[in-house]
Amino acid sequence: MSGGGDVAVVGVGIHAFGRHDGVTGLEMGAIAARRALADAGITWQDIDFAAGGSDAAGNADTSVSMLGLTGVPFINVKNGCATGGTALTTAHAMLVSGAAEVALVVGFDKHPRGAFNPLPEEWGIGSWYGETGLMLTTQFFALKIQRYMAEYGISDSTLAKVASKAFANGARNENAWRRTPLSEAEILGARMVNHPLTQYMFCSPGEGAVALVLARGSRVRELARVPVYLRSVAFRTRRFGSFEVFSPSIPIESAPSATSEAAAVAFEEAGIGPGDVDVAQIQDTESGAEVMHLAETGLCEHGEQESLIQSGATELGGRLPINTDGGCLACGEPIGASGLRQVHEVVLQLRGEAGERQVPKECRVGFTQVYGAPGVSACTVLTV
Amino acid sequence: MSGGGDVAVVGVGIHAFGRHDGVTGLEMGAIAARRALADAGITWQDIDFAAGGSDAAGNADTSVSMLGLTGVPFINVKNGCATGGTALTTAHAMLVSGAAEVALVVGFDKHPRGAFNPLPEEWGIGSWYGETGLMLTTQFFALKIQRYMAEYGISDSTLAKVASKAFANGARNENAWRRTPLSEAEILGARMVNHPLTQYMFCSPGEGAVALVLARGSRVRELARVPVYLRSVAFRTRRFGSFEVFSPSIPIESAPSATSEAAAVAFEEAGIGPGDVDVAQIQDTESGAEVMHLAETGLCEHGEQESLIQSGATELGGRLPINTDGGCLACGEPIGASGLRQVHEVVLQLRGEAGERQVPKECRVGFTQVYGAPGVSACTVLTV
Amino acid sequence: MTETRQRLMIDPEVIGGTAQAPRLIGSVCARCATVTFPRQRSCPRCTSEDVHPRELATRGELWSWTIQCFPPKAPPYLPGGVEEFEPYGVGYIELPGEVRVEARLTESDPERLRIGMPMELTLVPVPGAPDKLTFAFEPVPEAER
Amino acid sequence: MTETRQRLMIDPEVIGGTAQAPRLIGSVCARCATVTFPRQRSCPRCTSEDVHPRELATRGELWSWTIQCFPPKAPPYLPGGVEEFEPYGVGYIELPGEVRVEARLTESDPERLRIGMPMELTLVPVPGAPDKLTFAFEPVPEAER
Ligand SMILES: [Zn+2]
Ligand SMILES: [Zn+2]
Repeated sequence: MSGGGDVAVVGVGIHAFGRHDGVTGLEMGAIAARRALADAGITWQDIDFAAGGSDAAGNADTSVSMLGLTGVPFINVKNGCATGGTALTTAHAMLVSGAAEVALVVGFDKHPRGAFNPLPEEWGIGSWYGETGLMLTTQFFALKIQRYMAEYGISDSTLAKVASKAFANGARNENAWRRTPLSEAEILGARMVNHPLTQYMFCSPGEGAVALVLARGSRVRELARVPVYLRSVAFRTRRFGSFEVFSPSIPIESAPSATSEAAAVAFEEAGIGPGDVDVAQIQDTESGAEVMHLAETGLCEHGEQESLIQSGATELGGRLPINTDGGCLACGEPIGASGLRQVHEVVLQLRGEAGERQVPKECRVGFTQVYGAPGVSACTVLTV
Repeated sequence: MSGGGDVAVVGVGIHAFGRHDGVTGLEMGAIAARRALADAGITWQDIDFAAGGSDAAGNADTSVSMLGLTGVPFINVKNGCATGGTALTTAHAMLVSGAAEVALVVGFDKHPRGAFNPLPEEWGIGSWYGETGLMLTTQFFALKIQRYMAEYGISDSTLAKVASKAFANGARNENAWRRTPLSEAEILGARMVNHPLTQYMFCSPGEGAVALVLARGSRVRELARVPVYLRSVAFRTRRFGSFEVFSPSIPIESAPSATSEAAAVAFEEAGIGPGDVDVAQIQDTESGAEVMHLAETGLCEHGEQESLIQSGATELGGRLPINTDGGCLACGEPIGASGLRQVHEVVLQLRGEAGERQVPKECRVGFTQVYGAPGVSACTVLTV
Repeated sequence: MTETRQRLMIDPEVIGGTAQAPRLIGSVCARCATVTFPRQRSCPRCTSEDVHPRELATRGELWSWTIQCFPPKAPPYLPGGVEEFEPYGVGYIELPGEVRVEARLTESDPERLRIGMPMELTLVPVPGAPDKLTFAFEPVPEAER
Repeated sequence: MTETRQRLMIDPEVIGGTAQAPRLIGSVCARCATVTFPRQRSCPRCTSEDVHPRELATRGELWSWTIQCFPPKAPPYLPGGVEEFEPYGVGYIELPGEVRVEARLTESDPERLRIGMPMELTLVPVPGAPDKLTFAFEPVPEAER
C-alpha cells in the first residue's frame, strides 16, 4: 500500500471494557472518540473523514448527533470481529488517497449477556445447520484446536497458561473487565464448554469502545507528541481450503488461513519481519486461537508455541509479550471494539505509556491481528 | 479527491428488481457480481478489492462462498440508503491509494413486504418517540415536502407528474419492478398515505442487486469497451440545521442539506458543473424527494422544479432526463442496491446501451445522488 | 384533565411540569445558546458539553404537518389493541426563538390544519398504553389568539 | 430404523437416499473435481458454475471432535422442549478423496472418541423436532473395521 509509512496514529481513546449499565454502545463510542480527540489535541471539527462500526450496538455514524453535526463523511463498516480492522483499512485508504488528512476510527459494542446468536441464513447456510446444533462458534474453536493440538503436540497446560497470562495482564489494566488472576489449575479445573476448552479459556461478549485519530504527512508532526506510524494495514478473507467458522464441510486440500496471508502482506508492506516485533496483540477469542495465531502470523513456527508459552516468553517480561492488556480473554469481546483495542494497546506500549503493564524492554515495533467470522483477518504493523 | 479521473467503471451487472421468491439477497448479489465481471471480461480471481453491503439481507462478504474463496479483502459497509454510495467511496479510495487496481462493489437487499421497521434505540432516540407514533420515514417525507411546497409553490400535480414519469420509464426497463404506466389522475386519486403523498408517490421496500467493476490506470483501457470515468464520488453527513429523518426537533437556524454539500463537492472535484449534466439519477424515495433533490443537487433552482417538471424537461426526451430507469418509484427500494442501480443506469446511458429507454440526445456527463437516513448523501459524477 | 392526574408521563426525561401544566424538557447550550429537544448531553451545533436542561415554551406556530393515515408498525409503536386505527395529525411546531418540535397533533382533519396557525402544548394518552401520557399540540382556539 | 420410515429428512436437499440407506448430497465440480457439502451452485475453489450433485461416501475417519457441553441457543437451534439437555459429540469426518463433513456424533463420551477412528453415516431424530431426521456419524463397530 503506497504511502502507508506517512500515516500515523496521533490520538487514542478508550471507554473501559466490561459491563456498563445505563450507557449505550453509541455513547461509549462517543466518549472514546472525545478522548482520542483530546489525546491528539484537536476537536471533532478537525476530522475530515470517519469510519467506524459495531456489530450489535447501532450505526456508528449516528454518533455525529453526540459529537457534532459537522457534515463529515462517515462510513459504517461491518465485518464481524474484524470490524475494527476494516474501519482502520478504510480510513488508511482515505488518507493515502488524499481524500482526507485527519481521520477518526471508532469501534464499539454492547452485547447482552451470553450474546452472539448467529443465524444460518445470514451466513448463507441452510437452517438445518443451526437446527442440528452445529451453529456455534465455540464448537468451531474447539474442533480447530483439538486437531491442531494432535498435529503439533500442544498440551492442555499450554492452553491454560495462555488464559492465566491474560488474567495476570488484565489485573494490571484499569480498562480490562476480568481483573482477577486465575491459576493454571483453576482454569483447567473449570466447567468444560467444548472439549478441550474450559469456561475460562473463552472470552465473553462484553461492552466497550475504542477510537483512534489518524493523520498523514505534515499533520502527523503537528498533532502527535509521539507519533506511532501505521506502517501497514492488511486484511484478507479466507481462501479455499482454510478452516473457518460455520463450515458444514472443509476441503481435504488445505490452504493458508486468512490470518497467514494478511500477516504476510502486512509485514511485506511494512518492510519489517515477524522477528522484529517487540510486542503484539493477537486475536485470543479463546486460548487455542492465541496459540494458533502465534504461528499463523509468523511470530513463531507451528509447534513452537508449546516451548515458547511454557517458557514464559509471551508474558509481560518475556521475549515476545503477547496481549499485554489482557486480550479478549480479560477484556471481553465487544466485537466492534476489539481490533482497535489491540492498536490502542500497541500505541501505549510503543509510547511507553502503558503504566503498570508497560513491557520492561524497549519497544519499537508492534503488531496486531484480529480475526472475525467467516474468515476475515486484519493485521497492522506499527512503529515509533 | 486526487487522481479520481483515473478510475473508471469497466463492468456493470444487475439482478432484476422486484420480488424474487426462492432467491436470497446474497444470491442476487452474486449473480449481479458475475454479470459485472462478465461485462468487464474478467473473473472473480482478477478482483483485488471488494466492498459491498445490504441493509437486511446479510453480510456482503459472505458471497465469497459463492463467488470463490480467493482471499480478496472485502469490506462490508452499512450506511442505510447510502450504502451503495459508501461502498463506491471505499473502493474508489482503495484504487486511488494504490492498494488495488481492479475492484468490485456490490449492493443488494431483500426486504419482506412492508419492511423498514427502524427502532428508536438504534438511532439514538428514546423509545417514547416510536411509541408515540413518530418513528416513520413516510411522515418525515410528508412533513418535509409539505413545508417545501408552501415555501416554493410546488403543486400536487407536480408530485403526481414525478410518479407518472417514473412508471413510464419503468415500463421501458426490463429490470424494473413496476412496469405499468399510471396517469397523473390515478396517482392523485390513490389512497392517501401521509398528506400530501399518496400511495403511488412512495417507493416500496423490494429486492434486487447491482454490482460494478472499477479499475484504475492502464487497467481501464485493457478492460473497458467504453470506459465510463468516475470523475468524483463524494458523500457527506448532515450538518446542524439540516432537516433529516427521525428528528424529534429541528433547529430554527437552517443549514444546507447533506445532499447540497455532497453534490457541491462532487461537482467541484470533477471540475464539472450541474449545468453540464446530460442525465441524472437522484433519490426518489417518494415524489417530493425527487422535487427537492433536483434543487439541492444544484440541477435547478429552488422553486424552478414546478415549471421544469410541468414542461416535461425531466422526461426521457427532455432537456434534463431524471431517473431514466424508473428510479426507486418504479424499481422499488432494496436499500443496499439503490445507489449502485443509479450508477448502473448512468453507465448504460453514457455507453448508449440503455435500449428502449436510451435518452435520445447525446449523453457525455452523468450524475447520481443517493440519500439515506439519518442524513447521509452520496453523489457521483461520471463521464465518457 | 382531572382524570390524567394519576397517569405516568411516557418519559419523565422528556416531559416535565405537571399533568395540568406540562413542559417539554429540552436543553440549552451555555456556549452558543442553541436549544435542542429532547435533552442532549452535548451541543449538536458547537459540540460543547456545557449544556443544561430547559423547559421549552408551550406555544408556537405550526411549521409543517401531515396526517398519519395508516397504523405504524409495532414495535416501535405501541399498538392500540384490537380497536380500529384512527388517523392522527403530526407536525413540527416552531417555538419562537427556541426550536421546532415534532409532535402529535390533536387535530387530524387536513382541512383544519394550515402552516402558521398557533398551537399549544397538551397531553394525550399514549395509544395502546392509556395509563401513560405523551405530549401533543392542539390548535389555540380563535378566542385566545 | 423401522420407526424412522415415516419421518421427514430435515432438509431433502442435504440428505438423500432412504431412511435405511441415507446419503449426504454434496456437489462435485466438473472443472476441478472439488467436492463440497452441502450442494453448491458454484465451485468455491475455481468459481466454475459447472457443478453437479453427488452422493458422498458414507464411511470416513474422525478428523477432529468436541463435545457440545451446553445447550445451543434457540433459534437457530430447535430446543428439546423442557427435558434436560444431553451433551452431544460433534466432529469433522474425512470422507477419503472427497471432503471433511461436519456432523453430530452418536458418541458423546470423550474417552471413546479419538482422531482417526472409522465412522459411518446414520440418521438421528432432530432434537426438539423428533418427527424429523438429521444426519450424524457413529463409530464403526470393531468387528466391522
Ligand atoms: Zn453550542
Ligand atoms: Zn472447481
